[in-house]
Amino acid sequence: MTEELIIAGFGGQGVLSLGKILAYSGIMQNQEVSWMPSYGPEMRGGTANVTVILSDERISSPYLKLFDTAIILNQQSMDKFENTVKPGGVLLYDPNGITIHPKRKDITIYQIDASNLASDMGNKKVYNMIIMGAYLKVKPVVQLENVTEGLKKSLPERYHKLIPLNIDAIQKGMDNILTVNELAILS
Amino acid sequence: MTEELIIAGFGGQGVLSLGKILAYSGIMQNQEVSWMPSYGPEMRGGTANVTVILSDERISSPYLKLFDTAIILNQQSMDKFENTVKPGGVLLYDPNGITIHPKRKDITIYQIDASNLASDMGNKKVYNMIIMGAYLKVKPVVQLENVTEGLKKSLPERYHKLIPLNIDAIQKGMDNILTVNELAILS
Amino acid sequence: MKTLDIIKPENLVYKRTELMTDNTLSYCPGCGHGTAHKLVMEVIEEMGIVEDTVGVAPVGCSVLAYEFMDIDMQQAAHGRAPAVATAIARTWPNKYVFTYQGDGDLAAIGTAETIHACNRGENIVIIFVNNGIYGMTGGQMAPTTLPGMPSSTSPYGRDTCSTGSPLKITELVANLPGVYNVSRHAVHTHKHVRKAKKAILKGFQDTRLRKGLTLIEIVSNCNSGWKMQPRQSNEWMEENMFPFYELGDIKVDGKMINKK
Amino acid sequence: MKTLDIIKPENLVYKRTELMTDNTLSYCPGCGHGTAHKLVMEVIEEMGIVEDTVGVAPVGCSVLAYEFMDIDMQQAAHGRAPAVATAIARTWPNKYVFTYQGDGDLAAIGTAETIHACNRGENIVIIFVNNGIYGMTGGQMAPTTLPGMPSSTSPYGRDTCSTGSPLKITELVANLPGVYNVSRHAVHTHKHVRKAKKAILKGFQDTRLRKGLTLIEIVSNCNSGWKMQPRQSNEWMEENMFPFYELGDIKVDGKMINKK
Amino acid sequence: MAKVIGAIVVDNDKCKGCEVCIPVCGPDIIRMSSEVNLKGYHYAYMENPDDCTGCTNCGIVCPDGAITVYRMKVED
Amino acid sequence: MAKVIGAIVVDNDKCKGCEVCIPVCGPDIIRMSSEVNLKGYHYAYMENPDDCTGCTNCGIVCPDGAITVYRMKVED
Amino acid sequence: MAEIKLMKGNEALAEAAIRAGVDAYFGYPITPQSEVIEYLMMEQPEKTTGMVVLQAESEVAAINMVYGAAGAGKRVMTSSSSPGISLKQEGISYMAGAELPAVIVNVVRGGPGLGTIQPSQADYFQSVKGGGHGDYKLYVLAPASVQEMADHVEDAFEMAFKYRTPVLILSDGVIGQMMEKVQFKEFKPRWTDDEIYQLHGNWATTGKKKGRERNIITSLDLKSEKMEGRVHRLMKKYAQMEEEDLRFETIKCEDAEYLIVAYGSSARIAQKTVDLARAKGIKVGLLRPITLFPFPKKQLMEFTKQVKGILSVELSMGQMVEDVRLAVEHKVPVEHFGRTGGIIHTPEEILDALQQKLIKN
Amino acid sequence: MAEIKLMKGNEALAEAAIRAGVDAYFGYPITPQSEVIEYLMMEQPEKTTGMVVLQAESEVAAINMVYGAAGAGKRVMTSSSSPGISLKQEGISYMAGAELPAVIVNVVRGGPGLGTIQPSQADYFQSVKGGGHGDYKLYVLAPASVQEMADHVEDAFEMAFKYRTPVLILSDGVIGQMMEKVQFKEFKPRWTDDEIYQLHGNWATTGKKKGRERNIITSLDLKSEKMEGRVHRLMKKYAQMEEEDLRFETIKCEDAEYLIVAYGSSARIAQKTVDLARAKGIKVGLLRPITLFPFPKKQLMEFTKQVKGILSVELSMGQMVEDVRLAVEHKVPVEHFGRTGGIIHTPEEILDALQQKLIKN
Ligand SMILES: Cc1ncc(C[n+]2csc(CCOP(=O)(O)OP(=O)(O)O)c2C)c(N)n1
Ligand SMILES: Cc1ncc(C[n+]2csc(CCOP(=O)(O)OP(=O)(O)O)c2C)c(N)n1
Ligand code: SF4
Ligand code: SF4
Ligand code: SF4
Ligand code: SF4
Ligand code: SF4
Ligand code: SF4
Ligand SMILES: [Mg+2]
Ligand SMILES: [Mg+2]
Repeated sequence: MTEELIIAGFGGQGVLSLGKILAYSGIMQNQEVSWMPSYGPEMRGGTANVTVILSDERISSPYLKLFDTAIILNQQSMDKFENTVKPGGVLLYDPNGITIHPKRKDITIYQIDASNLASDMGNKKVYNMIIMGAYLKVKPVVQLENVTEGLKKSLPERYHKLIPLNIDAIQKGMDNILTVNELAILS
Repeated sequence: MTEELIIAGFGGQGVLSLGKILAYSGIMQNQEVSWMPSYGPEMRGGTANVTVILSDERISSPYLKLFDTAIILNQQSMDKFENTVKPGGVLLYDPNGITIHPKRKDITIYQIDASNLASDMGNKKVYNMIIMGAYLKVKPVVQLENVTEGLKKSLPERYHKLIPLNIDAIQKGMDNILTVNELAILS
Repeated sequence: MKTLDIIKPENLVYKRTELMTDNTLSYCPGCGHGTAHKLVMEVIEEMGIVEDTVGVAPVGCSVLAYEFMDIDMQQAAHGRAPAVATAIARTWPNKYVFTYQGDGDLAAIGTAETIHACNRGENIVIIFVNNGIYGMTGGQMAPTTLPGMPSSTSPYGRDTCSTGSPLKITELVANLPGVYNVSRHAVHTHKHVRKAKKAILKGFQDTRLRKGLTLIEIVSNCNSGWKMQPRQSNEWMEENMFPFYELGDIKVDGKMINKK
Repeated sequence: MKTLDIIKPENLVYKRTELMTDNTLSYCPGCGHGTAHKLVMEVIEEMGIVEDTVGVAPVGCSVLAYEFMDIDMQQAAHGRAPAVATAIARTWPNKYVFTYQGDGDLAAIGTAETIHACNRGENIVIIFVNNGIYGMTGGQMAPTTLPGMPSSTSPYGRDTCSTGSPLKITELVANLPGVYNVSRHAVHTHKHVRKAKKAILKGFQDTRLRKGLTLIEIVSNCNSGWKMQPRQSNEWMEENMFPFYELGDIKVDGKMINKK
Repeated sequence: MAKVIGAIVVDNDKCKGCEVCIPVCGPDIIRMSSEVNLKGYHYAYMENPDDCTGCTNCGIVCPDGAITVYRMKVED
Repeated sequence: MAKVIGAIVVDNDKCKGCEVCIPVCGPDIIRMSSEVNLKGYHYAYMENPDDCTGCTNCGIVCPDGAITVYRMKVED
Repeated sequence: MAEIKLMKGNEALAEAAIRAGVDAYFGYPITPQSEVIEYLMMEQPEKTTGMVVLQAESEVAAINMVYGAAGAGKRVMTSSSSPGISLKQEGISYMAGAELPAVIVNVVRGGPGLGTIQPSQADYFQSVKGGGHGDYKLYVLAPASVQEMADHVEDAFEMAFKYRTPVLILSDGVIGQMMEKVQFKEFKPRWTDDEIYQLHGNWATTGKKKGRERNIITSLDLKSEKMEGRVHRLMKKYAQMEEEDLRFETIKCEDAEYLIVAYGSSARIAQKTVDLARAKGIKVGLLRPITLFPFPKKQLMEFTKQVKGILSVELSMGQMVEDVRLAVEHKVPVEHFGRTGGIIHTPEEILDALQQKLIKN
Repeated sequence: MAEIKLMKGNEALAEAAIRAGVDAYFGYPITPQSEVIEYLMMEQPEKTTGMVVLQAESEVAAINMVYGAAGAGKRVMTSSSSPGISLKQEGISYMAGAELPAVIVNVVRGGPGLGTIQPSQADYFQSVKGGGHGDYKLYVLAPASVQEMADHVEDAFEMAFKYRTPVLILSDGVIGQMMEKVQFKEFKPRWTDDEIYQLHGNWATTGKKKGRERNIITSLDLKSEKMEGRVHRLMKKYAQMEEEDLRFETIKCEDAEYLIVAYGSSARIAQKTVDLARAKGIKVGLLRPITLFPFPKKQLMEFTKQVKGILSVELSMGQMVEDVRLAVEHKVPVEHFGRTGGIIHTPEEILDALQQKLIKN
């Protein structure tokens, strides 16, 4: 199994840490992982993205142009990454702030209204965990217990008490994902 | 005609300017010339030397290991340069302060007691012109009128009034050179 | 009266100077760099000297100043803006030359260039934006970082025993005879902005008179580096930066201002 | 009494310290570098700290100091001795570390390293030999060259309009809180030598107490660069250098000395 | 007696929602929108337009030059 | 009364003839040789050895460390 | 077995430095490597191992601090990125001349000039030919994974002290910024003072102990004869490095008809190209130099008996390709492919280039 | 005809700068090139042509002053020697990146490190491969006489402005310190302000005139696509230089069976070797690259049809020899001979080496 994933959005949306938790979860189930962020000053109030690879084999290139899955959290990222999903792949996005919705027919497209779900939960910080849940629903690349372990590894000790909340958020994401465009034949 | 010459002594003895005046004199008679000094901090209170080449042809290497003539003005320079005179060549030296006199038999050796002659003339600055005179006596590579021209070129205007004194010193040098070891056959 | 009735060209009393380009500033929300940019451009516009002005941008958050200031500009290597400006001012003696530098740029790597341009009394204006941190590279400690202040290279607060006290390079260079005007300002309120602008104006006017070097420090915020919201950062700045970096004139017309 | 009767080991009252090697000094006749070398070595000998002392030589006439001082030494890149010393002192906190630098080295190319080592208050001693010129390279102008003073790059005398005023870097760094002792001396007469030695001794003693940085400026001659005979140069120094570079304590035990 | 009234125009897309303009406004006129602009920022707007004096404070301090200020005299 | 008398030894080959030792000698004892040493310098010597007090001034200021100073007390 | 961590290359390098018993780090922030000093400041090794971590006022100061600590017998390192490394060239040349052991890390970004902060390998020439002045070389390690970012620290210090020479770890923005699994070796204590006196007391400036000559650290020899001797001594070391400490890796080379030569991040990407090519039936192998100096010259020459052509793949306009050409003495065609300015080539692009430049021709 | 003068290479360069209408010189003293700034300070061109001459606080400041003046459309130059040039590498890389025309002179001394002040050619790699970071090259002129020290100044500025690129004059202690005859060209006035507006108003920061866009001098492109474009633009220039502005000289090559390749002072010395060899009946010719980049690659390849072997003679442990090898594609044996550390090889030594390495083998 190899999953090549890009997560892209605003700096403050927890894009990088979502990727990191995923990668740690992969490690927990003995996979090879790589996590390659975009970096630099364009991150300042701008966009951030990270390429995550989970694989059962040694990972060669950590840097990719095409992805199995794209998680897209703002319009700029939609503009940039819609076309990088491999035919037959998955695009998951938060419709909030998206003005031009994805149009591709050769991929499966899902929505997760994570912004509002996070508001509902009364904690903006779980935003990225809701996304994680939606993602795992359609791409169960890591098991939930490994995510818990991954969270433990990537969060400082003093935040461990928040892990149940995060798991709730993941559940919320799993429960609320919406299929926009089911790929019929191609995959 | 090509003359390859080294002049070596203490920093204060006018070694470099003697070389420069010779080179300028060469230019006055349409020769090719080069003047290559030793340089750097070892000059500080130490020795100075300059390689001068006068030639009717384009000069290739300005830097030499062997010379037609060596003019040697202190013991350190004697130690360093006695053996760089080509067989059949000329070594001219000021015996003042020389403790180990040159021993070579395959070259012609001259002395010029320029230190004392300069004292006699009451002007230490003409020291190097006395040397020049002695040198030109045995190696008339440049004509005296070209030396006068050379002096004009190399001295700032305000010192031009001193040219006659310098010519006198050259004469003094010509008149007082002593042959130490005349080369019999070799040359 | 309806708002729409007021919004007419003849009632216009403030808008962004035309010497600021239309490009979106690359700065974080509320960052003083933007305000400081505007001030310099307003002075140049008001003096009508755009045709004879050359700016020098540093390496720091304001590295892209040339994208925002609609004037001829050079982007200098990190810390070397005063050397770059020196050369422009000397080879074009009738131009107005200024540098725009951060505190890492001016007071760390550029210390020698700063001190010697000041000492030679180059006929330039230095705009020195001191936010007590390396903003651009992610909030590392600068020579100007306050004691105990956390940064990404002093995560437990600046330890002056090991890293020394914050360097008041502005006071340091004020002592040099070549330096003509030195003052320290802020740009987070309209009152501060107005004072700062006056000082900048005087600096450029003194350039015209070939009086020598004017250095204007602007104590500013770095929300990202300080990890604060903009308004909070401005309050923190007033409470913590201003007591250490006292605002006001330090040297005027070549004379040190005596403070009690 | 005959001279020969006096010259007996038991009557010996002064000889070159054993910490000076037997190598012939590379300095010009009468150059103060030699005397300054002796002083530092005498202090180290008297304190008995040679096993724990590391010196840092500059680029300048004293680049070869390690040939003359019989102690462990490093030769630093031009101007960087304070950085080199910083690292030695930090990684060997119980050693005595000093730099020996000229004015071109310390006050021109090394300005940033000087200021920041001072500002951090590194636990080192800086011996700063100010002869107002670049001796080593043939007498070029230094930041410390006096107004009107000729040099090979200011052959008609230093023009302060174009090159600025002589930089009193010693006074400049004295203001930094990290700096513990600062004083200015000379070594051309026995009286001056004795005072200078006392200051150097105190510097090394304060290193032992981990008090921070001591900077000792020695105003000295450069016969070659000034194109004077040694005695003449010392007179010229008294007449011209001393009025500008005032001798005496500037900061002692962390406190600025008030001069009227 | 003559009275001065003012108004501001915020360039919503330039505004970065930093709120630096709020504390300098004497009459406390400015608030942040609940919507976000293209860049994801809540932008400033006149909550109490009638009290604006056109003093320009807000414009002067806006780092992003997002505010234009108008002012006119009206008879009371 | 006890009197102090002194003497200096100059290392002729180390001396560079700078004359810096001359002005610091109160009794004006030092002069320069007419000969030069190996390096071409006139070197210092005691011209009036009897007046030397062994004060060490000359040794202290000699940049080249060429002077060694001796001193002893003698009864007057 | 040691715990598996997920870390950035820069962080792994910093952690490895603490564990390798490094005595001091001096550096100045610059993207994309500021995590090195940030990690160290966060970990505060000063309180555990006693390692000194200091943010210098500039790269010039930092490299000269490295000079000082190295000259005093300590394990010392610095890191920077391209423009900062250029500023360090004088200091690096001094260290090579003075024969000082130390580790310098360059996490390369795109140049020339301020360029871009994105990854690049365009500092190859500077690294292996000598960006500073004079006749010298650095031992150059090129990590291609986060694990190697960690492992190379100890390797680098071993070489630095074996040869008394500065060692360069030539990384890039990809390797520095990416996170991967990494496992660390056991903690290695810092040398005690006594160990340093014993190990390095014959050359380092640790204070002149009774019974030994003074130690001098210098790169100066005013006498040319001595200076030439110094340079010859350096050259002998470099020859020994070629003999004893060359490192490289071959991947799927056994039956290769075409060879890709690539190091660092390019090697990672090219590895995927190898798979893509083989999927298409083109037998491609990868030779990854782990040391850039010494360079696997003989090994490349060996391959000329086997392969039809060689493609040098680098994130530059063609630098290592010269060394490849010099190595194979024109026995097989050697071509270059690379992107520059911070653009990272894709495995597909590389395959296209290989086909166009070596096969279709 | 112009007057014949006797001058040092350094002085001739300085005088030529005044006469070439150079606007500014910024430098810092270092042996063996301090005569450049000393001559300028003595001549006071500020009072005649208006040329600015300033002693900077360091080489780093000097190169950045050059950046500033060049970016403002002025003819500007600096000079230094090896350690100082290493310090300038960041600035040089910036200038290449920002496409600034200026002239940098390196009067090379022996390295690495502080080394020696005696002549050397061991900065070849630094000069032609890029001592700074990133993908760039300099146009490099190598004068071999005092006359060329003078002539190359104007040539260098011509190239600098033709290509908007920094140009390096790579000299050495021999050429800088020796005196020879020299004749100068006519004075060329400095550009007036109006001329600069006309010639360079489309890119230089001369103040934004009405009706034009602002001019920006920068080497930064945060967007990698733009940065790659910038580098490609540079590479196009370098290709054009190879086409249009390659310079070299051949001496006694018509019937040569062996070829010496040497530049600068080595070429002078090797010229004598040619004579010595021919006196012994060995037909040796000399190819002297005048530009080191671009390098006479094609010409060398041509010679492989004629000669039996090539000896690269340089005052280094072997640097240019790599370019010679790359050029001749291993068609004839290529050997290196050189001294280092400030030692200058003699014509006789070179002949010995030629015989041993190329003939006897
Ligand atoms: C030679 C060099 N060293 C380091 C850097 C990395 N760098 C870029 S900006 C910066 C610090 C900027 O801080 P400051 O000058 O305070 O400006 P601010 O961003 O805070 O406005 C550094 C260290 C660089 N680009 N070049
Ligand atoms: C990087 C570098 N720049 C310049 C030089 C040349 N240089 C050697 S010594 C020196 C000046 C020394 O002057 P100072 O520090 O005053 O010492 P002094 O010789 O006067 O004692 C210079 C510029 C150098 N060696 N290295
Ligand atoms: S990082 Fe700091 S200085 Fe830079 S733009 Fe953001 S707030 Fe301003
Ligand atoms: S040049 Fe000057 S500083 Fe150097 S040794 Fe001579 S007198 Fe002393
Ligand atoms: S112009 Fe003055 S009153 Fe009106 S909104 Fe702005 S700050 Fe408030
Ligand atoms: S100051 Fe400007 S950018 Fe900030 S909230 Fe107000 S209008 Fe928006
Ligand atoms: S010891 Fe004193 S009295 Fe004797 S010679 Fe020296 S200075 Fe003169
Ligand atoms: S001070 Fe020393 S070197 Fe100078 S003359 Fe006296 S003894 Fe000789
Ligand atoms: Mg800052
Ligand atoms: Mg000096």
